[in-house]
Amino acid sequence: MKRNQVISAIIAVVFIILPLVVTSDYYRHLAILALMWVVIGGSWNLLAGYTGQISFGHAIFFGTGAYTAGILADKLGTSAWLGMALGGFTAVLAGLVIGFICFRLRGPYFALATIAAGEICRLIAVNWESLTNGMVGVLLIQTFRSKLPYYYVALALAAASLLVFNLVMKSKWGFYFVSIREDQDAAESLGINAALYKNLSLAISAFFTGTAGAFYMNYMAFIDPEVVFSLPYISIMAILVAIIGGVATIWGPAVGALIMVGIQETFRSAIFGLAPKWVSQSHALVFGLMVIFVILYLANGVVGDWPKIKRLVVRSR
Amino acid sequence: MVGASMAFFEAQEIGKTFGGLKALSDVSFTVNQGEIFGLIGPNGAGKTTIFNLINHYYPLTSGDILFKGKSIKGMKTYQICHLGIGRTFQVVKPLKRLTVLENVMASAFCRVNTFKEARELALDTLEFCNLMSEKEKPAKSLPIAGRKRLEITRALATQPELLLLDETAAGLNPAELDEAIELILKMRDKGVTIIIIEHLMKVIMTISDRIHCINYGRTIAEGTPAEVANNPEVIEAYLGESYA
Amino acid sequence: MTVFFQTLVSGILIGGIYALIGMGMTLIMGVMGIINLAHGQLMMVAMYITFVAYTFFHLDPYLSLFVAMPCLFFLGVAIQKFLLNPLMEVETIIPQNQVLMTVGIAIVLTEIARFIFSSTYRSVTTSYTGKVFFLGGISFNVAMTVAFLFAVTLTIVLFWFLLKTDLGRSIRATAQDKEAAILMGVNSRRITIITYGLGAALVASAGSLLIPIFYLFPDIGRPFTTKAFVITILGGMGSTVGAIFGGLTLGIAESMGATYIGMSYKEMVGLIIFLLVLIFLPGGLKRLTKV
Amino acid sequence: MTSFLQILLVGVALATFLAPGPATAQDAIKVGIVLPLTGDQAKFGEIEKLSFYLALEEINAAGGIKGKKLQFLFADDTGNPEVGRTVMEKLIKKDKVVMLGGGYASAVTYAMAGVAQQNRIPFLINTGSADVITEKGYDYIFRLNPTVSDYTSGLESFLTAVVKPKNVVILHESSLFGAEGAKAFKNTCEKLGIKVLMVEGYEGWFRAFDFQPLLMRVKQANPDLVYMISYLRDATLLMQLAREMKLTPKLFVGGAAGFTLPEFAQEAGKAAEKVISVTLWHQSLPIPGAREYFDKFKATYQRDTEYHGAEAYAAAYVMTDVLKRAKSLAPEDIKQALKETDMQTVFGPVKFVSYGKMTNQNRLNTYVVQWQEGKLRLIWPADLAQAKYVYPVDWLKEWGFK
Repeated sequence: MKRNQVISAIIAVVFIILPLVVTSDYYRHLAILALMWVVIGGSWNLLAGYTGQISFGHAIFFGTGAYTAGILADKLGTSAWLGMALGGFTAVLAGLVIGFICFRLRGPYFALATIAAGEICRLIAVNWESLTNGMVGVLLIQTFRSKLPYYYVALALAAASLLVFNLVMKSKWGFYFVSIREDQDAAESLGINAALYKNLSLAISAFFTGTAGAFYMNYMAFIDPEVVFSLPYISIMAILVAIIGGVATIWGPAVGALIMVGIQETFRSAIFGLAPKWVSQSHALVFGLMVIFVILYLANGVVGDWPKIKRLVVRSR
Repeated sequence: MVGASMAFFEAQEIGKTFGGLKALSDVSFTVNQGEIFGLIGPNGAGKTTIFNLINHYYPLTSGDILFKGKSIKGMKTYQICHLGIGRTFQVVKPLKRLTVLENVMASAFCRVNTFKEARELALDTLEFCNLMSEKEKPAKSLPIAGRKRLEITRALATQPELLLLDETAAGLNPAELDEAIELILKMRDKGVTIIIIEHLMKVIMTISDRIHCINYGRTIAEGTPAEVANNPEVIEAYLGESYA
Repeated sequence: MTVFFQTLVSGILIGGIYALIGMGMTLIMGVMGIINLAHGQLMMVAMYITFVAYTFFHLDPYLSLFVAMPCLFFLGVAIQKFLLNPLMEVETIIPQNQVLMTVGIAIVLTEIARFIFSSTYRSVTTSYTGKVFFLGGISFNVAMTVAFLFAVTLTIVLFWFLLKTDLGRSIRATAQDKEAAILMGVNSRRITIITYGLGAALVASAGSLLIPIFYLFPDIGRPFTTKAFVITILGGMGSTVGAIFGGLTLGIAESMGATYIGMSYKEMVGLIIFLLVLIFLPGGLKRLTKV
Repeated sequence: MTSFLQILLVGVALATFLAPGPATAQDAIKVGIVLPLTGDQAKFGEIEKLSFYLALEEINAAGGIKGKKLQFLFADDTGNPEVGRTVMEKLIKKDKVVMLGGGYASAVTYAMAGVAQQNRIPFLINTGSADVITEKGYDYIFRLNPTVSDYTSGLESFLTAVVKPKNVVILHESSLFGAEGAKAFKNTCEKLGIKVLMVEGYEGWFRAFDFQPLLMRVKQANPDLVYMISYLRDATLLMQLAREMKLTPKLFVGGAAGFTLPEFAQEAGKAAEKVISVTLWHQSLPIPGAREYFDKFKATYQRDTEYHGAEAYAAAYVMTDVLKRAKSLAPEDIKQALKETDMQTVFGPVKFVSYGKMTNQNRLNTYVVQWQEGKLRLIWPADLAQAKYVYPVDWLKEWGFK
């Protein structure tokens, strides 16, 4: 216990100092994105990894949060930061609706329903023009020109999410979530209100994803339905972040977020400009190849498969 | 509330229909507090269906179920567990990737709220069920006897007043069987009322106070083990099977 | 009334092609119990094959059918053999990793297409592109009518294959009840491989048929993947007859939605029907027809 | 074998790393131009990029700017706002461009304008036309082309004087450009007393293939005028199907964009004949240099150009003029110079004014063109017309049915 706390504290200090050492806006930008994905990956992990409800629709919550912040700022002229405080709650509302519909279904059917729900949300955002501006999206001007404030907000959010996930998983709720994942029927016969706890898990997951979405609105200052309700680049990315890091581990998604954003940007920038330009055009291809690679060889993620990786490395020496 | 005249547990003419097919019709029985009540019948007679109806795994088609004088009809599975009716599954459903201790803790949370209390309750229950040595193992690594025992331990950790045991002895070797019987009697002595479904006549005849026998979804006999064993209908229902 | 019938005809014609897409998907879903989220992308690959065959070898799209279908069959076989089947042995917390794998495949196929052909819109303009003929005041798009007829023919051939050949029967058995089929000695691994190939070939045919009507670009696969699983759930997983009904239902619903609600709501109509069926009619239309 | 491969890889990597950038990188003035070079709208991007090039060569041949060469860094927004913002960011942060140009699709341009404003780098838009782009009060955003609601100003008099339609159906692609254009034209019609029977939007890309039910509804509505705001593919498909379905209103009018591209006539064939479109420019207009630009473009690239190209070509000259006048290459100075712009270009006079909610917006007249014998001819206003308009039109004859 003590040792873990020390390690957590060291990591926290490193991340607090990091942007003061790294002054390049580009690297700070990557760090901000990575921290945002720590939150989203962890949220997905709570619902899917721990509670066993595989969602292909986390873009719903991300988009709802982002649009909450965006619409408040665009239509009512409030600060988008107010939206960030509220984004999580609207995402929870969306989550309860989704839960009401999709939790009637189990396993692959639940997954399918979340895909459909995600697509419906995207289409609503496209078509409800008076509210969302449709395909035009919401455009704001950032509050800060420096990346630093955004970095620390993202860091705080990531830290808060990890803390909450950790606390939840050590509590009765955590036990219940995992029990539902392992066997919903057994869980119910052991006195677990599966419907309630699935919705609780969904609500926490949606809250953090929505807050991350609202943060994205603040930070990127532009959203449109294709970006924030994207199946591949939000919903699937959330899954990948969690899987590559390690499903059903607290630190897995966090590690996964750093890896995914790192690799993606490495290729997007054509290995920092060293490689020819076509490498940068193929970054989406690399994204896809990574999905395949990870599922084939690292199905339990870097954290989950760490013993396996260590063994391989040691043996090869 | 619980009057003396009130039965501890009562099934009143319960019935279940699956897509037009009657799986169970008009089965009634009462169970007294502190007894071991056996439920027997050939394969497919509807025994597990009764359990599934009691803990509302399926909704009742007809009839009513009373626990301590109150109807539990329409209650959710988890509510029934909180009321004090625990159950095990014939096809065991361990929480595979959790350790034995964690399995039991998950159910202990039914009665307590903190991690510490749940752990204590779980350890006590494991001790009671003689499963302490296995507590750190993942549930999926247990052999069948261990899994069956875990199933009981888990149900017991929800501190039921009534426990439904579904074929907890099936697939066990003689030594394990004796341990299982010992555990069941120990639970009864602790004050848990038990309804048990069992295929092994040796087990059910020795431990049950009373036995209820069904076939094709209908009651065919009820009484003490000796009465039921000598009932011609019961013998007929079983003969075909045991000699097949 | 004319508008209604026009809408109906448009819906039925496109529904026939949707059925083709859905049948491939339903076989895959039935046999493997997974959602193939690369289905539309396989179609996209077939469309590019057809496009290349037309542009460089002046092969009529309807003839390219016989090039695209075998190509996609082998692509499907390779995918199943080297990417999906190995996952059966991997134990993970997330049971849906085969589904995720198909997502990965979908992205890779799309991006390879983008790499080779760029995002530029391509089209195959044949002599019959944009032609219509009239029948009782209703206009029939020539290319779509031909595609519909091809779809019907292919469906008949597929049914013959599934009902009359041993291999077909094994596939059907596996699609309907996997465990029973394995017990009866069906080699499920071989069946999954062939089924995925067959599913890919079926959706390839849809691609070749659609190319005179659609513009082609790498991202065209995604909406069709969505349509494919909507059709499959509508019809009932594993049911080929269901897929036909599902395809027609979706085609008509979309068409009606476009006319009577608004063209931009077309997609949503399909998805909402999908959710309703998923929730209120689990098992799909199959349940109603008992086929 | 392995070692050979390794050497090769290292060699390639080194070569890319050490390869000198463009020779003039040091002393050139860098301007970023963002256009759709791939994707749905690539055809428009292409015609604009070629025109930018044409202008660039002339400008540098004439001595560049204050002794330095002008350099355009082209970036591809792929028709996607998110990509557009990313490449803008890269041009500003990494390439350190002094100003930005381009901006094709309204939705993309709008999103990109945010980046320019945020980073306070002047952005001269030459095509993105939705009103909202210059309504936000962004002081670093300037627009050379008229707004979409002004697109039909030239058409109005043609309608009132010649066609006198009683009613109209408006079909539009439903992105920002089409939606705003449709709204504006609807208002125009109501102002002119033309009854609007139907306004129908369709999604701008692949979902738009099935126009038959839509056109059947139009046919039943039987309007005098069908007004369409479309990009290239949808414009082509709509007209082809209208021909096939023998949909014959008094007039088909396109709202610029797809309807003036040479590819429209090539792909739609007979179905394009006698279609009228709004345009922002035509080579036969009495604007100094317009005809020369058109001819030079044709001579250089062996193809026709139209208003999009003229916008780009003019934008290149406005930038040159601004950069020459600016006190320094600091963004504020360039912004100031842009504000003071008052010049003549092949696209018409350029002067950025603020009116109503608009800021830094150039105002220009618009015109009406008609496809006649496969050529785009200027038909309105009558005093500038290059050819007489053909109206009324016997569509069945034009379409080869008679």
